[in-house]
Amino acid sequence: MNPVNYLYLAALLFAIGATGVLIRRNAIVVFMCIELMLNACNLAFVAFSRMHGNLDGQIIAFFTMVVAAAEVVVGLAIIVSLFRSRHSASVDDASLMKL
Amino acid sequence: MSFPLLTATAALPAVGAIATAAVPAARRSAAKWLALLVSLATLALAVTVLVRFDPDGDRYQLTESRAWIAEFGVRYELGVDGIGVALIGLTALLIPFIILAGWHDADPLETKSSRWRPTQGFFALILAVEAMVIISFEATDVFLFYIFFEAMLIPMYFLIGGFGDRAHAGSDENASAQRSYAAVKFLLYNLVGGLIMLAAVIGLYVVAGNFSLQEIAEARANGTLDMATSTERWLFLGFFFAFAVKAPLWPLHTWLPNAMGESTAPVAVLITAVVDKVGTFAMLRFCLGLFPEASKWATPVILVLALISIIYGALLAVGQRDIKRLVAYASISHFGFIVLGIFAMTSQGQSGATLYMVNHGLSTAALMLVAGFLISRRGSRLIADYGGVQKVAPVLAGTFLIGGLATLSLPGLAPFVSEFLVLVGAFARYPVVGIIATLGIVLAALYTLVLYQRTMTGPVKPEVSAMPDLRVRELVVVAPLIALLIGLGVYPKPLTELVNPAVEHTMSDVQQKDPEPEVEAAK
Amino acid sequence: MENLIALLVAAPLLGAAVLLCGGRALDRAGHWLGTLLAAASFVVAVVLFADMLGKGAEERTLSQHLFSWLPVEGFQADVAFQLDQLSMTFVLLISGVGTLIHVYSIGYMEHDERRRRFFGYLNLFLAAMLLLVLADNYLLLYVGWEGVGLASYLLIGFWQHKPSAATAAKKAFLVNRVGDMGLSIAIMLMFTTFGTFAFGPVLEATGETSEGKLTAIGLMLLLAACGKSAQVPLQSWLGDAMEGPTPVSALIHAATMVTAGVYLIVRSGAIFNGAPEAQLVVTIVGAVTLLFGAIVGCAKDDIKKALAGSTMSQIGYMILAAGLGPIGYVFAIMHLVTHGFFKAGLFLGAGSVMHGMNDEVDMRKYGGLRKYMPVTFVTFGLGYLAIIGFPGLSGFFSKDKIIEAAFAKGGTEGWILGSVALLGAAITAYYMTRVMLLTFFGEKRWQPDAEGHAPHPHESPKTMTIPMIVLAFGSVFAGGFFGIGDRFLHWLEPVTGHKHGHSPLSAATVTGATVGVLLIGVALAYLQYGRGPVPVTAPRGSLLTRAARRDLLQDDFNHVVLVRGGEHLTRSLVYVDHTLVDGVVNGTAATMGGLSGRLRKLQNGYARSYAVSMFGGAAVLIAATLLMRAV
Amino acid sequence: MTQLAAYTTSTGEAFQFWILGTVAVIGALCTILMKKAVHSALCLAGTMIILAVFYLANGAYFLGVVQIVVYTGAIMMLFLFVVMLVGVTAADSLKETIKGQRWLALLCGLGFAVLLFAGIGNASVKEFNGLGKANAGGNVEGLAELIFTKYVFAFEITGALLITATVGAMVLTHRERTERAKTQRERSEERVREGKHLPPLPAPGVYARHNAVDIAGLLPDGTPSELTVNKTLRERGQIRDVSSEALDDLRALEQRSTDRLERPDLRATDSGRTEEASK
Repeated sequence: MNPVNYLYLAALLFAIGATGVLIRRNAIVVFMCIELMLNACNLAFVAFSRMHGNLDGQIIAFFTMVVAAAEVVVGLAIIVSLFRSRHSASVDDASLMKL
Repeated sequence: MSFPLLTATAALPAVGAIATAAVPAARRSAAKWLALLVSLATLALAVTVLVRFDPDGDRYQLTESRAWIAEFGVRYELGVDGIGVALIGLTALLIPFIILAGWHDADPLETKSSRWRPTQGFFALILAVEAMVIISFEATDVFLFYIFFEAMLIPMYFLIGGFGDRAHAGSDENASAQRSYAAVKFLLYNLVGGLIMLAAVIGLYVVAGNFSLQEIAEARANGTLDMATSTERWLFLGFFFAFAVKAPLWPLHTWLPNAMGESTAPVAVLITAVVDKVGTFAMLRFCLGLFPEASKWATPVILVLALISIIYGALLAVGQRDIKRLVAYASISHFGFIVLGIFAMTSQGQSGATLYMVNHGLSTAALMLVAGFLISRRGSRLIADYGGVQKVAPVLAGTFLIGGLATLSLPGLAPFVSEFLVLVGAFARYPVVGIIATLGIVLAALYTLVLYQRTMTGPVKPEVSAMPDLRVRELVVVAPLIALLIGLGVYPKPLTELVNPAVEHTMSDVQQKDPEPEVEAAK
Repeated sequence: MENLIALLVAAPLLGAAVLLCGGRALDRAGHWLGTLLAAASFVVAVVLFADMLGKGAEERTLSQHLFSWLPVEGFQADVAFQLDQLSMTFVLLISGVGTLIHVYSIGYMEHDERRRRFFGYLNLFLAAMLLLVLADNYLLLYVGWEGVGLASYLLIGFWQHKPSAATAAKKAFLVNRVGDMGLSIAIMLMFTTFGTFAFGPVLEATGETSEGKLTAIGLMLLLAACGKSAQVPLQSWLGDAMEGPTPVSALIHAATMVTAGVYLIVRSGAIFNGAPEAQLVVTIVGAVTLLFGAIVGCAKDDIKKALAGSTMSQIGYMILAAGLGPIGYVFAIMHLVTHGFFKAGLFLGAGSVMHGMNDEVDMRKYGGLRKYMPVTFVTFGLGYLAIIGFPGLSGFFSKDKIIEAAFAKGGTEGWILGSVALLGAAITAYYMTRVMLLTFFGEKRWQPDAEGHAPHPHESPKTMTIPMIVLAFGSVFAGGFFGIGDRFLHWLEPVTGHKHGHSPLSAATVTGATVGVLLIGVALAYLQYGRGPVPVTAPRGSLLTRAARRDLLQDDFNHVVLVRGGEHLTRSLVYVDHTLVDGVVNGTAATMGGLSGRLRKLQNGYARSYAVSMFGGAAVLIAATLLMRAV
Repeated sequence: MTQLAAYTTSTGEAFQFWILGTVAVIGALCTILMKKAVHSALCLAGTMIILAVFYLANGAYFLGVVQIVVYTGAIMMLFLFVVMLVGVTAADSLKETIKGQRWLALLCGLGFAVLLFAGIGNASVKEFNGLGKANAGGNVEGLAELIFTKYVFAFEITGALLITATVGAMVLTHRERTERAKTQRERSEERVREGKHLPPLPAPGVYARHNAVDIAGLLPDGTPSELTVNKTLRERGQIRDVSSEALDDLRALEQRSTDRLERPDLRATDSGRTEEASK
């Protein structure tokens, strides 16, 4: 098997995650889908690291994880506070952008 | 470098506009006087330009040139030829009259508390328009011209939309709806024209590599800049479209009657006598100067459009019920003559067109301002609401008649000279066009005299029976205009001498020679 | 001497400027100032005339160059005057008759509060008319041409409070503008053909161009002449122009302005000589008008309109003569001058009658006035005898020559034109006798008007009668003075040229025939109006009479075709402008509005929806990048 | 230990890839398709663990462990915690409310996948160097060396980022009580003013056989009243309806008493009468 298949897998996971972001209304699930996309990227980075024979890809994946952790913390906090004020975790309820 | 006279002429009203706008809300009359003084000072500068300009000297004089946006080859280049000088003079001359005529037009209504400063705004906007118009006449850099050609729309938009004519037939709400319709229509028409021109300006830069009118014209003349025929034609059309909207040429004219009808009489004069002149001026300077071949290519179509404008505008003027709209359609007819003169490509036609721009400014100003005085007395724009004014206000009627006679190009008044030159110029090259255009003079008599008859003669209507005659301020506005109309009609030589060399340059731009008279050609 | 020429124009122009711009302060003396300046112009004219008489025939042309008016590349228009015998004749007539009518107006307009302005307009007219005949080029002539049109407009509409007067003034100006169009096209044609439009060079160079060009120029000049001189088909304004004060009708619409067309044709003789077809058209126009005017004159009950028909007809004679070429030019001008005397006299007489009759114009309400107004009766009577061509009086000499010349044209044309001219003479005799009989003879037929004011016919004041007497003298003796010994012919010949035609009929035969038809016309009128009482209300009349009362239906034609048609055209164009031209733009705007309304729905405010667009956009960008790399 | 050779992998790794890869994709699909957020979270956790295995297989030992410990262990727990806090809402419904959104989303997702596949297929990724050399001194040591030398600046910044995130989360979720708590009297007055529901909410299970919190109280006519159940439970749909059971019980009781009192069967007579009528 060619290790390039990892990249295909990463691409597939990324696309699934993206679709999930678009079709789910529960903000928490949307967040999970974002995590899925980040993980797909990480997989790609790790595969690239193996491809190039150096560890830079892994470093980037590591940073991604850190950033993802920070993002999850803030994001979930936002969801919680939104839920508190609106009693809903649906992304469609936050449609103030509409005229 | 010597004193930048041209910059000063344009900058003075601009500074004046800011100063006028900054006058405190309570000191309304101070703003008026300030605006008047600034406009008079600008007139003095314009006269200086006129004196310093040597008709037989270089083509562009009093030139100024500074780097501006070096990355795109945009320069701050000013220079005037005879045509520009004449039109700067016209602009600087008319603005004081416009300010004086509109002295009370922007006084806040007593019933409404004014949170803003309409009076200051009104006069500041007029000065701003003056500054932009003057710099448009001076710019020899295409990009510089374009910027002010477009920027002019902003103050004009507010002048039309913000300071409507208080005389109207319908309710307040209806009037303000009509007014904003007119203002938006004005803006959109000119904006569309301007955007198409912008594309052409960019195209010109791509082709020529800089924006300098002189450099491009020179390069075209000595063959270093070769433009593909189709490119030249597209660029020409882009420029011409914008100018035809501004001018306005049929069928792009419908914004003018709305704009002139809804705005106050002085603003209407500003539109038709000053701002629109930039369009015809630019046709002469940019269309013919930059794209001589394409101009010749487009001539047949443009002449037909001009003819339609002449006849159509006059016929529609006959059918109008509103005094100001009538004048607007008459102006459309006159702009047809100007375009006809420009594209007849004869010296007589182009000299005539240039004189026509000046004379039309004066005659329309006279007619429209007197009409404005009339309308302000009765509070209605409808012709049918008047009758017998001659009996109660003979001086008003007399000046109105002279304005009307100037509009119908009576010999002895200035517009005749230019109209006849245009007709001769057109006839020399295209006899049929000349003859059809001559029909316009009959129609002009028709709409003018019908207007005069219906408003001024006949039994005195009860509503006008107490109408006061012209006041001193109004006489001060009208009398010099009439004096100029007669003076330039009897002795137009100074003006023609100013314009002739410039016209010769334009003629050589398009590499056209006047058709020889038959008899001399035979010899 | 030639520096005096400008003074001719300047004096009345100054008067006009002062009187029109000056305020009420001039109200009391204004009319005297106006008259004085008109007289000054006449005095200058006489001085110049005397000077001219002292020179040989070839040196009599004077010219004065004032300034270069309109110098444009290849186009030179100067303000310059040329005074030759032809202009001199006109100058004397204009300033002379003009001065007399100024004097007359002092009395006639005595009770009008706007008399100062009236005199200003009269002075303006004199200036413009003198400019017209003194100009040394067609463009300056055009200035005078329109100037007299303006003065005519102002004077016809002088009583502006009357809607009929205002309408008549507008109509006069408009119809004249149609003619002016012809003049301006003629000037343009001259410019493209000869490169100039000054009389001298143009008239000298006529031989160097084609006959077609000359015919075109000639026809355009004829159109101009038709407008100004009220010739068919542009004659309709003259009858209405009688709305103006009577001195105006006398001066402008009888003696001077309406004859400008004749001047134009005679002045452009060289052009017409080279264009026989144009000449033919000129004679046809003249002949048709002379009958047209005469027929209209027979049917009108309004004294001034009857005289207006007569004017039209008489100018028809002049145009006919001018169209005959060198054989007729001199006689056209001669008739013009004599006509100037007797028609002005007749109009002033009519004005005097109206003055005494509370401004009543209907001849059927006159009758027997000779007892009340003896001076008016005598002067009017002399004018009457002159116009019908009573042997020995002015009209006889000039009209007779024209009829003779018409026959001398030769061929069928000559016979037709001559017969028409003779017929016209008969009708002239008929309608003028009718006017005379209705006004001064028979029973008195006036009645109190609705308010009970019965007219008290009385003789007019001295200021009015004196000019009438002077003009009556002219009507009696001018013809003889000019005609006997061909004095006028020798005077004008150097300018217009002259050729003796070979008439198929001898001069005596023509004279005999003229006198014969004259007697027939007078007799017919006497049979109809002289023997029995005249009904105060006009009988219904025959079809022709009714048509003639309505100016032979020409006005109705104009009304239906031009006015109504024009109204429909403008109204539909206003509609088209609003719906079509504006509609396309507004429609585009509405479409754009609708489209953006639809597009706005895409902006539904849901973050997910925007995310789809972002994601889709990113996909498209990546696809584009890939494709670019693949290509 | 995996070979980590170029071009191709060992059969073992291939086997592992195909099995676990399939599972991972199914997990990802379940994440976005499961109706309840808890199920989604669990599926995601599964996918992440499989990814951790793949990291290990690719020679990223440190990351693999971190993935399990930090990601699956901590972050996913955080998710579950929030799911518990927030509860279940109508947002969980998979029914689409925006017209065309689902199709567009699917189209975009599919298109994007195709694009990425095409991109990867086009890229020259045939050559795999393997991490043998890089991991020679130990994976963790190698990473540490890079982090503290080449990426030290970025690393420091992540520290700042984490602190900021922590503070941010606290700021966002912390709610300072700025106003005085309402007294009982004020609350009752408020209720009266609103006029919607004057008395306190009814307790669950009243008139019912059960009195558990998830069972709606019954109204006198035997129908359940949703008011009696906690809002969160209501939204999650976790209400047990006992009304039919209660009615059945009632009927059974009546039957029994009928049997005991030997009354004629009401229902039977009723039906008998109708049968007669229809004959």
